[in-house]
Amino acid sequence: MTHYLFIIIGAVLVNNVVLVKILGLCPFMGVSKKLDTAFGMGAATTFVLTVATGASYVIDHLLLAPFGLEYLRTLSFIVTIAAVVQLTEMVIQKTSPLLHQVLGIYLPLITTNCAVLGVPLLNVANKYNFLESLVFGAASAIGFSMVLILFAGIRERVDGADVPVPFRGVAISMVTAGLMSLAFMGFAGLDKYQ
Amino acid sequence: MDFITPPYLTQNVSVRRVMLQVLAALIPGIAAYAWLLGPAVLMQIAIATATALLAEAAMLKLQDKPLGPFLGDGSAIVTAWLIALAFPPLAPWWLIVVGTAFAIVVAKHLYGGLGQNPFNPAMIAFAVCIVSFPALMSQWPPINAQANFVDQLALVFGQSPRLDALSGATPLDALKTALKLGEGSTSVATVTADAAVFGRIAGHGWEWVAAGYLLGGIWLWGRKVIGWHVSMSFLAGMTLISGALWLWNPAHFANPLFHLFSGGSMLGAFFIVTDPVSGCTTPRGKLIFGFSAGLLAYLIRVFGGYPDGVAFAVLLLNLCVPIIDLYTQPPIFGMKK
Amino acid sequence: MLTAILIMALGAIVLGAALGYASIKFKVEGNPLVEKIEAILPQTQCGQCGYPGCKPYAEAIAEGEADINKCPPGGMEGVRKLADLLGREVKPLDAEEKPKQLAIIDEQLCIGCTLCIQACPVDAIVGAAKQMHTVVESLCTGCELCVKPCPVECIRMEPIAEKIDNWKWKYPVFEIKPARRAA
Amino acid sequence: MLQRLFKFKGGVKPATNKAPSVQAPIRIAPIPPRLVVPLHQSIGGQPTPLVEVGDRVLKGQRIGAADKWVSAAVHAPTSGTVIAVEERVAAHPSGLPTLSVVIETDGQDAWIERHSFDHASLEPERVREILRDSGVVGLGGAVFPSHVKLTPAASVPMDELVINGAECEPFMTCDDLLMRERAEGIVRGVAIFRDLLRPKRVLIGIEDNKPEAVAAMQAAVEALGENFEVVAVPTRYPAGGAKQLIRVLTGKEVPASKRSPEMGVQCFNVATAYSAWRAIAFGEPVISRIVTLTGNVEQPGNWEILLGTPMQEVIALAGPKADTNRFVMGGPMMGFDLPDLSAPVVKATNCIIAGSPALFPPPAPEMPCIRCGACALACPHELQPFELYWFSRSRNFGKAQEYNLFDCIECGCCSYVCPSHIPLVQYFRFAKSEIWSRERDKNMADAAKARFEFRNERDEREKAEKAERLAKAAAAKAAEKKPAPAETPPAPAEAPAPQTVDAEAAKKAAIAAAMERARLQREAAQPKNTDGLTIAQRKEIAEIEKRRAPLQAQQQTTPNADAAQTQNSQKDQQ
Repeated sequence: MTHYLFIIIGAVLVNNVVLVKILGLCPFMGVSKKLDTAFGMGAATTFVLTVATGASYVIDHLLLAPFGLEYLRTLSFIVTIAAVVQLTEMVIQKTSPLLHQVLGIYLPLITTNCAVLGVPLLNVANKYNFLESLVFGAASAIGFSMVLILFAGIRERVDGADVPVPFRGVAISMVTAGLMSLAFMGFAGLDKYQ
Repeated sequence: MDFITPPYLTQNVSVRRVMLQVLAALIPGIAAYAWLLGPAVLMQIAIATATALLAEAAMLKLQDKPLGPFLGDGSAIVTAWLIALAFPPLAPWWLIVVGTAFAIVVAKHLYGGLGQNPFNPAMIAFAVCIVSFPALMSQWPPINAQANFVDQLALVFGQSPRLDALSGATPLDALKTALKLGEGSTSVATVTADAAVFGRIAGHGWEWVAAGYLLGGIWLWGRKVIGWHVSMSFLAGMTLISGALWLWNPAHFANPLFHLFSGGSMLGAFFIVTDPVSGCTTPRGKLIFGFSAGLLAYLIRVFGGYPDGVAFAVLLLNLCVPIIDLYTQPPIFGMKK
Repeated sequence: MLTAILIMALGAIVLGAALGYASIKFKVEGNPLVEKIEAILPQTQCGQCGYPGCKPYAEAIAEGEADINKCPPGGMEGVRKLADLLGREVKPLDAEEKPKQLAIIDEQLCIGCTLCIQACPVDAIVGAAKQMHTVVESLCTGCELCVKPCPVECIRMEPIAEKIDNWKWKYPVFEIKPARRAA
Repeated sequence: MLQRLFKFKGGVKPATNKAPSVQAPIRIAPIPPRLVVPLHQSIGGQPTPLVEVGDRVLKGQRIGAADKWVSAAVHAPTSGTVIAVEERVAAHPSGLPTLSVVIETDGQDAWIERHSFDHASLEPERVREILRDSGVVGLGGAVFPSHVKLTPAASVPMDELVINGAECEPFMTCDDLLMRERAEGIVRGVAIFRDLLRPKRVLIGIEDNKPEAVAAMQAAVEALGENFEVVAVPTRYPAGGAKQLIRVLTGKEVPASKRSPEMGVQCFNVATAYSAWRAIAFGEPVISRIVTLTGNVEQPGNWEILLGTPMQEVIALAGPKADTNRFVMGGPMMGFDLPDLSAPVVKATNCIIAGSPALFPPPAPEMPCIRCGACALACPHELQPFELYWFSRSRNFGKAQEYNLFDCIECGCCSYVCPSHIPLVQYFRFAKSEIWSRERDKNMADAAKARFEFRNERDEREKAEKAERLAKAAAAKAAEKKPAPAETPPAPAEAPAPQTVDAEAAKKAAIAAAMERARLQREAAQPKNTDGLTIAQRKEIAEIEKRRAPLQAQQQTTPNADAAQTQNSQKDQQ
């Protein structure tokens, strides 16, 4: 049990995909202007990432490994993820047009969200089993959503600040992201304590 | 006729007065610090203050803002003093200059200056420096050796070999290292038995500095400059988790009193988490903010990789402030259940 | 090599089939976006955007054909709202921003030709042939469409005067920060 | 009887400065040579003028009739001659003009015939009508028509009637003096309100810094044998806000989204009760009010002043000192600078304060907000003013509304305590009026859209009908033409002439008929488009028609110069 706990703490806080691993910056900067969109994007990514880790584990172990085709891993993962994203997009468009509108171009962007490819590859590198992979994928996604939402909250507030003109917009957001990353360094070592 | 918008009457209060009271409340702690650990801290305060005012003036100039009211409001000086108190007193002069300048320029003025920074500037300075210069930020003067002022000045400004003179660590760090090296064979009791280092409660000398901060904090609270919510919940959070672990395994975890009076606990509780700009503003939000900060500070200082956790805990909670505030809005008049 | 090709082909077929099924099952009709865009537009129907009315412009925006900064009556405020809704970048307005206006017919000059009545998209001009026409102030949207058709140039646009009913409290301007940098 | 008091959160305690103006009794101001009576003196519709230039008016004569239910009549404050009905500068922070009746007084002060009523024998509806036509409005400063507030909610029983004599604004003492000197009239007025609303209890709340007023009211209540409770409430601004006083006396909190009768409580100012009694018992409409003149003046005090008296004459009564640099209407917390001293005293004028740099020092420069939360602690409506400020300042009005901007009563407590000296109330007023303006624009846009769509539909329909008509005409023509050759062969020589005449006549008739039909259609269609219009808009159109009538007549008598063009335009119109 503690093993899984450490995987979760590690993925959510200590090795946060965005702030420590610096993966998935594109939606992190793009969809964090408003809290509502951040919630939607977080939910969509969590779903996609969890499904993608599961699907890629299955593909890796049942399809690629038995035939010694590990060299096709990146390619097949990308294809799988793209399909999962497409499916998610269609479902969201049907069930929640508003969310679809809000997520707009960012939903297909999940396809190229490096976090979504990165996490399954990390799973393979860490030699996680199926359950561990799922936990790691979900925890990474929760970590992503969490910082996305916190970031959106701060951005909404900074939006009203008298930021010097050259730093308005993306520039100050980058600074904020950097300072967030600095704060997250405080977690360093927490997953190593035995 | 001057243009006045109603109300025509106002209370005689100002930002400047608030900041000056905060500075006054820091004095007992600083006095104890300088008395017990040498006067170098005064030097550091001077360096930090000068840097802060210069950086503030430069940033105001760049943005065409008037210098007078903003330099006079005292907020930059408060930041500077907190940085000086959080840094090791014998850190080289340039370290504190870098930290203070970063705090004022990046953490404060890039966000529009006074009142608009989402992060606590002093804690940003601390975090930046401890991440960038971990060795320098962990060298504290040996507690017993009362170095004279000239020696300390030489350390702050000179090139004298640092490591020989400064092998010390804070009691907090010393305990952590001892426990780690002991691999379970040592217990808290045996490590802290050395009263020369660990004093009666939480480190010889350090406990008096912390008591000074406590005194200043209570005075601030009495003057209604700070509320009780954040400070008390911060201390409560720290007490609760340290108490629980201490009761569970007293050999491995120090008692709550040790944690409350060591490191940046007291400074943090009364002068850092109470920063209104980067903190929560709703009553419930303040409780959550303080409690979580206390909890996190303990977790990071005991389980994490840094000697103290207050700075990171405060920064992490700063991140959460907009969300906490959003979900803890108090009910308004006529909308209560 | 062959297995690799086969397996990839198999994957492609399975995923393709799933996507194909989903595209039929979750098909979405219409575009709810148009209504939202139209709600932001000022409904002056002035055609200054190059489209024959607010709705066609809204449709064009939703389709991605038109830019969001083509609506002068909506002003920068409108551009900002559209940018917010659509997640696009705010652009400066593609025209000069004017205060809200009102058409006024000079009753001495009007010859009663009814051309302006036909031009008015919101029936805000009353009058009949050979009789002098007048603008119903509270219905006029200030679209300027009636100005050009008038053969005797008796219609002029005037900014709406400030009255106690529409008077607004001003932004407090006596901040110590200089206002000129406000973007 | 011991009354349990409740508390409201927040509030401030500024120095009251009431002592100077309570030394002298209420004095009657002289009749000025000219009165400027604005028609719009209450919340609601603007009354329509009933007099024209040159009319002689008597004291108490109605000069403006209530426009609709939420509106109140306006009366001539004294006898004289109407010399103008025009736009005059109003007692409003904007300094903009409003439609006013200017009366040259004749000094006779001759009353119009007055009728007293016995409200107990009248239908409640009739009593409310009398109050409306007597111009009785809330004299605490909000000037909401009182008769509207005197209708109990259908479903909620009326528990308490709260009478507001708190007068929490510093400097102001007009209600204090009124209660000291005319307590009996107030109590009788309260009795009228009581009879209309039938509450279980009547509570008269007076701040405890006015012991004389409390004693006087208590004595009056006892003398008249009423069972009203006179309660001294703790002095804390804004205890005199209607919602705060209701809270203190009954424990009920009326949110911004509800009206107080829905919670079984209603609140009136003491001066309103007094004026209602004068209206019912003596037939005297509201033509004067008590105004506190105080601040930087030689002779502070309270005066009964005719409505419409220009401010400069009012101020002269008190004698402003030399260093006076401003005149504030209302109290120092919620009042505003009078933009122009020719503005008249109106029903909302409860106090005029002469200000000097010593009395109201210019504010310290505005510093950024440090989110200290002092404003949130002071806010009697428990809002988060610093958040409202943050969003109002950056013009993020949607967010400001999410933080309940419209629950703000603009009491000024937040600005009073702000260590950064931010004019918070000003920001909130700015945000509120921007939001209102946007709402107006939005409503206009919606109306414009509806009218545009209607017009398009009509155009389509007319086009379709025209096409149909043309098709029919063509078919008819074809039908006509076909049999014609069959019949005419015997007389090919003479036939063509009459036939062409016939055809031409038929064509003309067809065109005339079509035009007639089109006209009918137009007439049928046009009124529909005026259906959705407000009364005001219809009135506007009617006025335009009226203005056009003489011109039209003129046009009809003079021979039309350009018949061809008219014809063309008429065709175009179809």
